[in-house]
Amino acid sequence: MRLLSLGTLLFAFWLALSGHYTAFLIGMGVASSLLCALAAWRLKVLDAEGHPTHLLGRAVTYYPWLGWEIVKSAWAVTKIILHPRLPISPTMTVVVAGQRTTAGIATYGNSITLTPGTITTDVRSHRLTVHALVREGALDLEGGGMDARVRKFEGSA
Amino acid sequence: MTDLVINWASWALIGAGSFFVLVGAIGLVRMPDVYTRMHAASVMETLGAGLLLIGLMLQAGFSLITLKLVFLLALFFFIGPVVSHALAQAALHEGVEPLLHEDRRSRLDASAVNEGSATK
Amino acid sequence: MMEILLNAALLTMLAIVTVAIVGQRSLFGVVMLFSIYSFLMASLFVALDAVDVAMTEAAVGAGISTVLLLATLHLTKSQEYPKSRITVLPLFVSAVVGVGLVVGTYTLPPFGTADAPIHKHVAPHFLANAYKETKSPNVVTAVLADYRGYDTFGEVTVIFTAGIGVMLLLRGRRRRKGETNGGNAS
Amino acid sequence: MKAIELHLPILLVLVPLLTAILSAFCRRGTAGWALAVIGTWCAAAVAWWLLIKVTATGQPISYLLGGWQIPIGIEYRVDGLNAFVAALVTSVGAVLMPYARRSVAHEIDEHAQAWFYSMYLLCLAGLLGMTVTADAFNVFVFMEISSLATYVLIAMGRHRRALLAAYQYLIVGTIGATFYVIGVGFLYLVTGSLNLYDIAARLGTAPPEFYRPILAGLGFLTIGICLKLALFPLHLWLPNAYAYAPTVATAFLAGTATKVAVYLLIRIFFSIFGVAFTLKSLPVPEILLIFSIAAMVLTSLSAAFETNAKRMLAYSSVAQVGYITLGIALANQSGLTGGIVHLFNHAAIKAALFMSLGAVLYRTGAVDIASMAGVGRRMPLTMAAFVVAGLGIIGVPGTAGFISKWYLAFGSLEKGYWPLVFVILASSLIAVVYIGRVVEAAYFREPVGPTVNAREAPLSMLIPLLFLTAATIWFGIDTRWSAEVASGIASTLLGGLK
Amino acid sequence: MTGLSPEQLMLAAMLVPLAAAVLIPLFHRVPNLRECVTLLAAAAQVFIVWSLFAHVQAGARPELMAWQVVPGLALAFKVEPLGMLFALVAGSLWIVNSIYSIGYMRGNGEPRQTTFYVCFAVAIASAMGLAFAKNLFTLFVFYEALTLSTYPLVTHKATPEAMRASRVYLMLLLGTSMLLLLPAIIATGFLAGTLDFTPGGILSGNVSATVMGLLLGLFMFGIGKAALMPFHFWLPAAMVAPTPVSALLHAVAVVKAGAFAVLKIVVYIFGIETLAASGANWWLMVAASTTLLLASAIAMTKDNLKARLAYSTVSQLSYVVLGASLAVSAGIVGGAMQIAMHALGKITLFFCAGAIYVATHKTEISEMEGLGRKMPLTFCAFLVGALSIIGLPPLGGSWVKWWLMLGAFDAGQIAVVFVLMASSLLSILYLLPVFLRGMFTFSPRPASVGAAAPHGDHPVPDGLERKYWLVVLAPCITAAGCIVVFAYADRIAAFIAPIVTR
Amino acid sequence: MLVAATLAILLALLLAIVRAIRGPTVFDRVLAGNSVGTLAILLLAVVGFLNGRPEWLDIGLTYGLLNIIGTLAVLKFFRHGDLAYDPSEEETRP
Amino acid sequence: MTIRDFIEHYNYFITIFLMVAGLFIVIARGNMIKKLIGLSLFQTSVYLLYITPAKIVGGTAPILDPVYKVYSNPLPHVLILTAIVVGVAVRALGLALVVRIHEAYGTIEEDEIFSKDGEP
Amino acid sequence: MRFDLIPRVIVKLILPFIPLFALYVQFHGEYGPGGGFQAGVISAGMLILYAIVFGIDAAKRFAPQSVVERLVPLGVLIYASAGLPAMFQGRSFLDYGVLAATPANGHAWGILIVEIGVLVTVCSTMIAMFYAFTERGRE
Ligand code: NA
Ligand code: NA
Repeated sequence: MRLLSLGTLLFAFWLALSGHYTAFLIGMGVASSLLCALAAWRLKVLDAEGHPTHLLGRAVTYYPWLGWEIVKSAWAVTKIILHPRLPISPTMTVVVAGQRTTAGIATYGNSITLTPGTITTDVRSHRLTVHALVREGALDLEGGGMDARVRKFEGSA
Repeated sequence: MTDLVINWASWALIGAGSFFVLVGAIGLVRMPDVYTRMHAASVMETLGAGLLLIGLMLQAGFSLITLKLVFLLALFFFIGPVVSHALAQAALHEGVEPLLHEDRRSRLDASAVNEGSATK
Repeated sequence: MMEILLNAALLTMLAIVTVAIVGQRSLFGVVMLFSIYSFLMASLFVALDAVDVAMTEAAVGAGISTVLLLATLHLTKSQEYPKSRITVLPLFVSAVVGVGLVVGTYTLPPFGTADAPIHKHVAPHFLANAYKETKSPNVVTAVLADYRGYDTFGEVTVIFTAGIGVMLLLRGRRRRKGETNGGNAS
Repeated sequence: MKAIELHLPILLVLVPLLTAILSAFCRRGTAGWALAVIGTWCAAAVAWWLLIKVTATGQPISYLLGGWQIPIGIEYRVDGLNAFVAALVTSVGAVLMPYARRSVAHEIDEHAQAWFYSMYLLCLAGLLGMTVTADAFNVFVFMEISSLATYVLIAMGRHRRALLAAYQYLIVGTIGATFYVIGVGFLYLVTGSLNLYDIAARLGTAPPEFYRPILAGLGFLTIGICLKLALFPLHLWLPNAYAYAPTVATAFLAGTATKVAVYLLIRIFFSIFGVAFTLKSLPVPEILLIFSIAAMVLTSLSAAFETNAKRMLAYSSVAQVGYITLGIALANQSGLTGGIVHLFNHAAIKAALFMSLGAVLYRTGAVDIASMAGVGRRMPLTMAAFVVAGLGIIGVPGTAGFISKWYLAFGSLEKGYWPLVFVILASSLIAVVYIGRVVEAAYFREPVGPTVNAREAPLSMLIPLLFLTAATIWFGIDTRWSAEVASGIASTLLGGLK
Repeated sequence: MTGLSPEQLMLAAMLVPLAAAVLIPLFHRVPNLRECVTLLAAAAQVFIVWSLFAHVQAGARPELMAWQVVPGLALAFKVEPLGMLFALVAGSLWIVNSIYSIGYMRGNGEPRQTTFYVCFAVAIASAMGLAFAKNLFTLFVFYEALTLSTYPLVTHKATPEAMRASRVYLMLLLGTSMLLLLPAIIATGFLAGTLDFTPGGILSGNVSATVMGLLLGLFMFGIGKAALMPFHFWLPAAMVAPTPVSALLHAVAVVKAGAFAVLKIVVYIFGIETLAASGANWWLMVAASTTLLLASAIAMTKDNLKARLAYSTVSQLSYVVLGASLAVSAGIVGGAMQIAMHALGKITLFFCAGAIYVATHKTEISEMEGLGRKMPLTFCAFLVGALSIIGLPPLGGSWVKWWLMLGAFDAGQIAVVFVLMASSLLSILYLLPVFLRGMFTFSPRPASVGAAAPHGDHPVPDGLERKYWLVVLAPCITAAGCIVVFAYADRIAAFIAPIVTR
Repeated sequence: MLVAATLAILLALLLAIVRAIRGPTVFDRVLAGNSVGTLAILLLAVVGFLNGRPEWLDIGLTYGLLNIIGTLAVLKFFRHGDLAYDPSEEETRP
Repeated sequence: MTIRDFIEHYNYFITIFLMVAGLFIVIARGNMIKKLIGLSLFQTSVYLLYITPAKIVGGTAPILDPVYKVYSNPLPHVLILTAIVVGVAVRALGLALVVRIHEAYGTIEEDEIFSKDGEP
Repeated sequence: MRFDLIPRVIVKLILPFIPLFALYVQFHGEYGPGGGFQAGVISAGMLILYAIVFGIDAAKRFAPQSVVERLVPLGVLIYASAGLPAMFQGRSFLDYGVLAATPANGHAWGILIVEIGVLVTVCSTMIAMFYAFTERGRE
């Protein structure tokens, strides 16, 4: 099932890249997509982690939110960078990831890293070690707002 | 009319993107240690690159080029944080000590201190 | 104008990176700078309208070379190398080569002119007939795989040679004292 | 037959190349060896066929790869000179092959043998490709095929210095090849063409402002090729490379690799730039002459002081290259004939010398001159071959080496450089010293170490060795296929470009 | 005389020794058979060369074009009187030397005898090729072949001393030939356009006097085998070799090849008229005279018998060069005659020295006091050889002096006459004492027969000459030869003379 | 505006190179190298539009993919000292 | 030399500088990896010698499109594609050799190796 | 919980797209930049990335070393095979014109085959080299 969906996705990717829709190239596209899907299957990356079809729906709401978060924090970091005194207060902290699945934890960790000002430096079990540019950023994360969002995205909340 | 708006919006986005790219690069030079520099770089890679690419998408209109730009953006979006994460992790592993204003890694429990991966 | 400026800016950065590589004593630093060098070079190739070359340079410089260099650094356990003594001979030799190159290039047609000999002979044939003769709009591909397909055959053979060579060198059993493990060479 | 004849030029390269590929699929050394024999012998047959055909008709054979007309596509053009060189290269390989089996089995790990033969065949194919192509850039591609294969072949030597030698050669060889590319670049920039003969034609009409790029091109090509052919003082990579490479590799390379580089130099000097440009208005011949003389004398002296017999012969090779470039520098009928014929003679002689050392190595495990004590009595035929080939290096009359020196000396006199005659012969005299040292040890000292129980080399090694030794004598007496052909080539090279 | 044509004889003369060289190693394990091969071949050789001589004397000039190597460079053979003479000497002495060698090698229990006989045969073959060479190239080929084939003979003992000596031998001979002789040949070919030996020479009209002088120098010093000072020391150095080898070097082939080459080049390349006209021969006369006297003087200082003989050879060879340098026909005849006469005389002396060594292991003249009474035949043979070399009638050597004097007068070089006289005197001084010491005791100590010799050697037993009869027989034969040739000298002169009087 | 973007990216490139040269740690260089990669991709995209041939985004995608491989290789290298290190080995250890 | 000349040949000058620097590293440095990198710099800069003249200002990449008339010269591109591949082959082989040399000698500094083998 | 969770998850996610992109580059070499070589490097890159994240043994299970090593010569053979048919028809080596009814089509096919040969050799060589280098450190 995942094989088929991945194959379709890959073929769509091909079509998007190609731009030359001759019979030959489309045929090649089909063949290539199948080949790659099979390869993915043999590489054992075709699991819930590697091909999370079930998350597709909720991604529509999660990613725009994340985008806005990125804009906000990027602006904050920009102000710091351009500030003559460079007012930083680097802080390291540990936050708990409440997600059930590894994909969820990875999404959480990635989201933390994506938002400028915080970086996930380590993942141990359900604990993420985070480096923040300013103390407030660390405290924000400790507050767990993003954790909840990701849990909702994952479908566990 | 719509064309004009899109065009203006596109120029604005490209301009903003360029601005954030530059800011990120300035941060890359100004920041005091590798971890803080990473934050600056992520401004460049997320907002800077994102706005720039979206601006270009508006330029391209609805075409395959836009799709390719989307892929590019997706690439940044998925891979950027992985690289940053791996970089920070490796740096900590190698014992590059961050300049810290405050270390709150032991806030959850005392035993976590030894488990922490910050030090060798 | 923008073309020339872009070109000049990238060239200047290349020169800066090169100076840094000459002075750099940390081998990892050298590897990273070399990777940057490749990216800049690739961008420069794009600026010079050599897109296939750019793609290849990026693939080689940023991909393969970095991985192989890292593997070598690991296997040789080397990170820094000692300061070398400065000798006159290398400087002299390099300078002579440089002078030779300046002499050779100085009377060549200026950058970007269309009436240089190379644009008058052979190349026009490719641009005019490639699509007709090979059905490939990318003239570089047409020349690479067809008009000069034999060169490319040689090129594949070069890769093949290097591949077998590396395997011959590294796949065998290690000749080291106290080694009991026969290695996994079949 | 007709169908094959049509494709001879490409078959010359394709046969060793395809057998190399097949050999890479093999795991057994014997299979690799069989393929190497097939590849080499077929190539030799093709090369001689070409040589006979070209000398019979006097017309070059052109082969358009991919069917594209020149200068659009790549051309193979076989004339007397490169057919001669191809015949030489393949013949050395062909004679070496029966010898190779025991030698390789002795020196190379079993699992690596098929790949080793693959490398050898690639090296052969590369050298042949460089020889027959008429495309300046294609030369580079095949130069790199042969070079890469050579680096690997050298690194397969058992001593750790083999690795170092291979590395050093890799550096130098790559610089040489890059210089070559720079040179080709200049020529391309001023002519827009890559076909050697098209370039030659277009250089004649190049505007005066391109004089300096052409000059730079000539300079870079020359230095690049001289690095490859190990012209003094650019030879430092060679002694270790030859000394520590496996015997088969050394014998093959000593007989062929530098020869092909020399061929390239001749081609560039005479066919591209023409005698008029290169050799009259510039001091190129004088410079080349000085370095050739230095090579002949100084590296011969190095050989005389060497304690390892293989290294000694390697230095000798550098000296002998000096003779060949001397012939080029003289640029007159006798001199050029001497250079070209020495190309041929030295290949046979030096291959025989290295092969006899290889046989000694096979039986005793060492070729330090000291450890070769008494080997002449244990391996009489092997060492007899060494002595005869050694006489060839010295240039004793009745051996092939004498013929070369005769022509070179005559060429010097024709040019009015009479002191050069003494230099040529003085260098030969130094060869007496270094060959004599081995002979003394081999015949007049008591065997020590493993030599005590050594036996004569196995027949499969001995027969090729004796064959080459006989060739050393043969080509000192019958010169129809050496000096006569060389003389014809020389007059073509000189005549076409007066 | 035989059914063979002169051409076939000529080929046989070169191939028979070569065949022997191939056959000898086959009988490596059976020494008697091996020596049989040598002796048979040598006997055949004597027959062949004398048969050929008969033809040549009758006016035949057989030719053999073996091979054209490259245009202008051919292996070709032609018999003319000078070469015939040399071939006669070398071919005839081979058998004598072989007989002697067998006695010597067995008497001393020498190792590597097979190699010895092989090399010897190759050397003879080379000498034949040299003698019959039609052009300079062929001459050079066999000249080098002779050097190379005798090199293993010089190293025969394989002691460090022998190695050193053989290095000197090889380097000097090869060195002079490659650095001087070969350039001279190349230049000759370049200037004259041919390398063929031509009566009257090939250089006339082609070169200036200066170049002629230069070429003469290259040729004369380049022929290291002629041992013109300062390129003479290979000869004393080679004394380390066993006596049969010394005999080969000094009498049969090697130095004779040098002397022969000198004559041949002067006669057929320069042409005596041309040479005399150019005046380039003057310095050669000086060089030859200097060598002559200086080597004689050095010979006197040597206590080692073979060393003394070696310097004697250096000196005697200069007679040939001197004869050539006179550039008149009498000089050439004298020089040519010296080849034969000196060969007989010197081989006798060496055979005697070897016989003494085999019998008593004595090498120093001072050790030989009174030995003559133990080995009377040997010492008598020595006396005959010595007198021939000194030039006293009725021995062959006297004719040489006669012709050379004649030549000196012809050339108007009175100084040369004095040189010749002085040299005779010197040779008396260094050769006769050996005999005298052997026959009479001069030691202040009463050194009666059978008493301890000066160096504490064991007493010399009786019956030595009977025990080692083979090594004593050979010198007796050659000593007799010295006497016999005295009678035939005029025929030699008549045989040679045509080459210089057209 | 595209020109301005180009200039901004070039300037940013220069700054990233400065960081790569100054280091001081390897990780600074890796970071700078990665940034150069990102900037090069952006530059390609912008220049593509500037020259009117935006199809060349393929090159950008290639850069992106290879940049990741290179950078991850470096980091893997530092994390485990070995490119071939297998995380599952870690798991099976007691 | 006028400023115009300088600007017109700026590409060449930088190219030459890069080549010379690469060559200098190869000759002057004793570390074998650094040498190989120098060699790569040298080779890579040679590519510019070919690619620079192929460019025509106002032209575009030689991928045919009815919109454009002027294309850069494709032939040097092809040559350099081959050269790049050759370069990477040499580099890979060189690195493999360095690995083996390290195993054999325990170092990759030429000076140390020479002193171990006792010869220049 | 396994090590390196974030890279593992994300690499899994994007991994299948890499070879597809490579094949896209491969088959569109006639229209845009790239071709066999670049495609080969990219697909080899995929496997190297996989090996970096999931371990060399996993990579070798997917692409066994002996297979990879035999693919190296196979690619060259594929390349040559595009040039051989012409020789049997009395045309030059690598004259693709004979591969199809019309010369132009023949050349298009020739380019395609040749590029596949390049892909196979480049990809397998890069992987083989990577294997060779990494296994050297693990003995
Ligand atoms: Na972040
Ligand atoms: Na392409």
